[in-house]
Amino acid sequence: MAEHTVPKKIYAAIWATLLAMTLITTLVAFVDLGRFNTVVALAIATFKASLVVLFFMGAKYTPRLTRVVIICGIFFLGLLLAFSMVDYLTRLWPA
Amino acid sequence: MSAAPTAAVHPREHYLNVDYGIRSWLLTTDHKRIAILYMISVTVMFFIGGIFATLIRLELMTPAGDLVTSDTYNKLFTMHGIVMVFFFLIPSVPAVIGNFVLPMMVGARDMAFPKINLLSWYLYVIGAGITLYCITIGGVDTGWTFYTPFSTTYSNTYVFGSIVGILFAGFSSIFTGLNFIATIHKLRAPGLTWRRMQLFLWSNYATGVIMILGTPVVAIALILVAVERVWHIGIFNPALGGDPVLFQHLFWFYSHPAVYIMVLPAMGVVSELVTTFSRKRVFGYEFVAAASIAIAVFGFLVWGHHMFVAGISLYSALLFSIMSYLVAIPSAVKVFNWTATLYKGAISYRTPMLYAFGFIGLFTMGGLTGLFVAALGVDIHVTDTYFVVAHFHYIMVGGTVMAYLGAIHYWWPKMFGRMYPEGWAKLSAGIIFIGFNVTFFPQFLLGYLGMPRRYHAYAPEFQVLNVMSTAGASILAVGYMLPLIYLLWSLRYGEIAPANPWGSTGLEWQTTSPPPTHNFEETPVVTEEAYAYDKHPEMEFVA
Amino acid sequence: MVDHPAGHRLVIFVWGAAVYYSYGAPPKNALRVYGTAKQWMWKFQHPDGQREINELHVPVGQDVAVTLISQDVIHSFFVPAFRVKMDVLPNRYRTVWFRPTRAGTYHLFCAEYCGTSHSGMIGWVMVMEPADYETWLASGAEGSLASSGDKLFRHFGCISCHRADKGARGPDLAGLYGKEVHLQDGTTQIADENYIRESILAPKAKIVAGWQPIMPVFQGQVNEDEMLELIAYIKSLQQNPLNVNPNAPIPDEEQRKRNPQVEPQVTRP
Amino acid sequence: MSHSTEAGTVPHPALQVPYRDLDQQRETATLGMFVFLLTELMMFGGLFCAYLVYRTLYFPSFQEGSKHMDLAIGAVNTAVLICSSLTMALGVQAAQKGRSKAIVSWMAVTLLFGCTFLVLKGVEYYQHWRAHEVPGLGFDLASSTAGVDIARVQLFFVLYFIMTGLHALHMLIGIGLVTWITICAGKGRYTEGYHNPVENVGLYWHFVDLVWIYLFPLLYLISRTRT
Repeated sequence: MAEHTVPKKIYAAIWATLLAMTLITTLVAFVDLGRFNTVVALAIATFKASLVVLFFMGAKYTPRLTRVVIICGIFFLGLLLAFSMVDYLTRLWPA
Repeated sequence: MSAAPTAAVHPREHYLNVDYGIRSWLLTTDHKRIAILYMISVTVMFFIGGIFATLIRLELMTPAGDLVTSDTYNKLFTMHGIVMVFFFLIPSVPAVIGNFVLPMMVGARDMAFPKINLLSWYLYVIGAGITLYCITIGGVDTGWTFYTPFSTTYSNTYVFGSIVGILFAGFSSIFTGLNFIATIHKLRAPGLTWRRMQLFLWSNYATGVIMILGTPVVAIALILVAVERVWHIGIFNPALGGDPVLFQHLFWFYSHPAVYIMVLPAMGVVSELVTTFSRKRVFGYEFVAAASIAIAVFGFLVWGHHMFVAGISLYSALLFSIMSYLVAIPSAVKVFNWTATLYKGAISYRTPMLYAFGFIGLFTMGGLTGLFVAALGVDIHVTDTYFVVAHFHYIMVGGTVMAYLGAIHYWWPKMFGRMYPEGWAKLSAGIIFIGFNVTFFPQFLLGYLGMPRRYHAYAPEFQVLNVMSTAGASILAVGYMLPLIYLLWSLRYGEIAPANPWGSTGLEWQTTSPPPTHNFEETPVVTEEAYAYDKHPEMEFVA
Repeated sequence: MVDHPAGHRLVIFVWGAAVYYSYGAPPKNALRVYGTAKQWMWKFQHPDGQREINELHVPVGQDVAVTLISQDVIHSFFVPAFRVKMDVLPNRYRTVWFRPTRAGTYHLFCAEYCGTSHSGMIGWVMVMEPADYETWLASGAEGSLASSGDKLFRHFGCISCHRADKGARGPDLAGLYGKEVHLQDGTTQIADENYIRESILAPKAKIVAGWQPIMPVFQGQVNEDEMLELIAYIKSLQQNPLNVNPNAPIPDEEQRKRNPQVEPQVTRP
Repeated sequence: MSHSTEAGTVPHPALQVPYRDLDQQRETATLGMFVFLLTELMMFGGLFCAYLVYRTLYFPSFQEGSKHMDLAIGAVNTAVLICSSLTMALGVQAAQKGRSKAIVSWMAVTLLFGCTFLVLKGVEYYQHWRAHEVPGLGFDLASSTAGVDIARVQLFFVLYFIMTGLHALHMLIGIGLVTWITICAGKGRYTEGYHNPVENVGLYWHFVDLVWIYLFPLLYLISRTRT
């Protein structure tokens, strides 16, 4: 079959990393980094998410087209967030 | 359904007479039958929306609100908006023409997901049913835009029901888009590379992308409004610190790309009509194809131009305004290329071509007035007035509806194997063109003079232009009734159509009319670019 | 560059942006008028007390800045003759300004759909010669905005905490309007109408550095007209600092809780 | 609400009408699934946009709201979902090898994890209800820390219940789908050649886990250090 079957070891490794990451992000939340808390939490979440997408959802092995679909999703979601925030962040700027 | 044409030209079996009975229609997975089901339901909704429009125009003949109460009037324009936008303009060209023609243009036997295609029609019918039920038992008066806090707290009409109906139509639209993208990507005939695809496929591909990316955001926005109505607690409630402008951001993030869902397929139709009826290759194929994709992408950058006076910050208004000028460029590219295609073409003035001319003229006026409202300074004055109403009616009625009628006439022989009566068709096209302009051009003037939108009673000095607009509306109504009559008439008495009456190089014309259930006897192989009329002098008019 | 189609668009964009830029910044010395929009009428209050419904008297040739808020849904202040339009929001003040150049009466429309009598929510802007405007001003005044604001300031018990002497439990409000306020989380903010309104309705959200978050919440107890009067009073404290007897009674938290919250009474199907 | 091409009653190989061969059908089904997940991403995206806007405007109140979250259940739930993703991935792998028995057992474990997640979620909601933290059902919190306004904390809870509620709804749909393919696998419907319904349900499940991976830090972990 055309599919690429991933060895079980990799799945187990990904699983372990994800659990470890969950533990880390929970512990880091108790360390006061000021504004950076959010950045760190989101960075860890994005790393975990990319692990799930690449390995568990198999985006790493699917044809290029599905990767374009994923990137499109991220781009347009980012667009919605960014352009809405442009409005809210610049409301208090003096005219 | 229609009696099988018994003339000698069609002895064999095709998708209409292969099976009879209600079950063969209601449980079909044949994209052509689903397209016909969509055509019937979309036409019904068009005339329901038209009734509301007629009542609105009748009310506006006099400055005082004397035909209906203001509550009824508010429901009329709301339901006119909801029915026309969600139940006619968005599904019309993609779901009717696209469903029928797209698989044939791609050279496939059917859509990628036939069962989901039928599910899409059922979702549309359920959505339409729920919305019509809400209309009959009381209607909804929030405007088709559902702005909060009026829609969440102060309106006491059937907002929840209408939202559920629209959500169903939204899912139907998502599944249509899903089918388009999967079909165009995966089911192209051998030899049909992206550069050889007809432009109708490019524009419907871009439409599918917008449907997929935009519809879910308005779905969640309307769900949030419904939640706030039911539990009286929600994220748009100013008392909790909620911001009504946030709803407008989420709503317009979809609703501006939605206007491109409405106009892009119509542009695809016009590309087909212009090339077929001027017997020429399209001018600048790559640019017109890329313009479709550019419209889909840029369409998501500009939604703030609906909110220039709504309370967004100065700097985001500047950003949305400059972006709105960017998004106008691909549309201009398309219009320039159409006119360049016409140049030195062997133009024949058949009805579909008349509608294509109508589209190019009126869509251009709509597009240029779009540049007016994109300018921040002008928009302060003209937004929420009849200038904006005229602007979007020029694009939606002058553009999409004209192209839809052109497409219906153009592919009518392919769908039913019958020709429409040319004389009547030209007459109704003329009536529609005149009626449209008499209806909506005065509204530009009204808007500039300062008549606000959605007004039940207006200042007396606006009456003359309003009476003109109502007169135009009655002409337009007559213009829209004619095709309904003579097209139904043509189903039984129309002249039998040959396989390729227009001598078009389109792949969908290379099979019989009406086509067999699996479209092509054997899967076609594409060997040359689209619209290669210079290579086919032997293909000329038959009809 | 300019003859290129994109160049034309750039020119139109810049021209439009310039107009929008000045639209967004009312001049400092403009004549201030306060207004509340509520379902289906406009209510205007002039600083020295005149109250008008669906009518707005302004002098010709002078900048007029109208600060507006809505008591229910979104409305929109639209005067076609002045080419000006601005949505009126329920959760914050927005100021629109214009300079009428010719005397006369001009249409005032509501341009954002707001319910049953959206088309009835109309009025007139009366632009008068300066002389007529002065006589009109003198006729209608019952008591300046600030004076009725003063009465409210005592009625709601603000005076018990916000006092000039050192025993006060709230920051001194004299000279607050327009000043930069240093908040507890280190940020600074200019005390404009929106800041004062938020500090009354949601006081604990922004606490001035060095003060305790003990101010009771007034959300639902101060309506928009009273809010405008309170703000006018606080602005009037620039000139005369607070004169008050220090032993006024201090209403505590429970007394605040007893009076019922005002909720919008709306029937639903 | 199944949206992948389910195995029709067409005799094996389950080749659908428009396709030349099973490979083309499988690729198209996977593409269709990813595009559908794109719509789910944009729907949750609308909620994340509202969350991002209000969190920026009212950060202290959101911080206060986040303190009322039960971190233990949240972390355990995250771990439960990650384990369910692992078992789902192994189930899909078993389907690729055509081993029906293995599919059924892995999917059963996945169902177990899924139900555990929902039970824990229910417990959490019950705790919030007892603590009067559910907006609309007797919401009554008090706080005297500077910068925290109770109405805006209520707004945080409204967003919390809408986001986790919509996620839980998608979990329910996921559990329904997994049950359905477990039954079909039990009947030996899936072979090495034809198993894309299993893959598609797997993709859907991983997506729902993905959403929770972002919900957990955003709702539960807003810097818990400030006293």
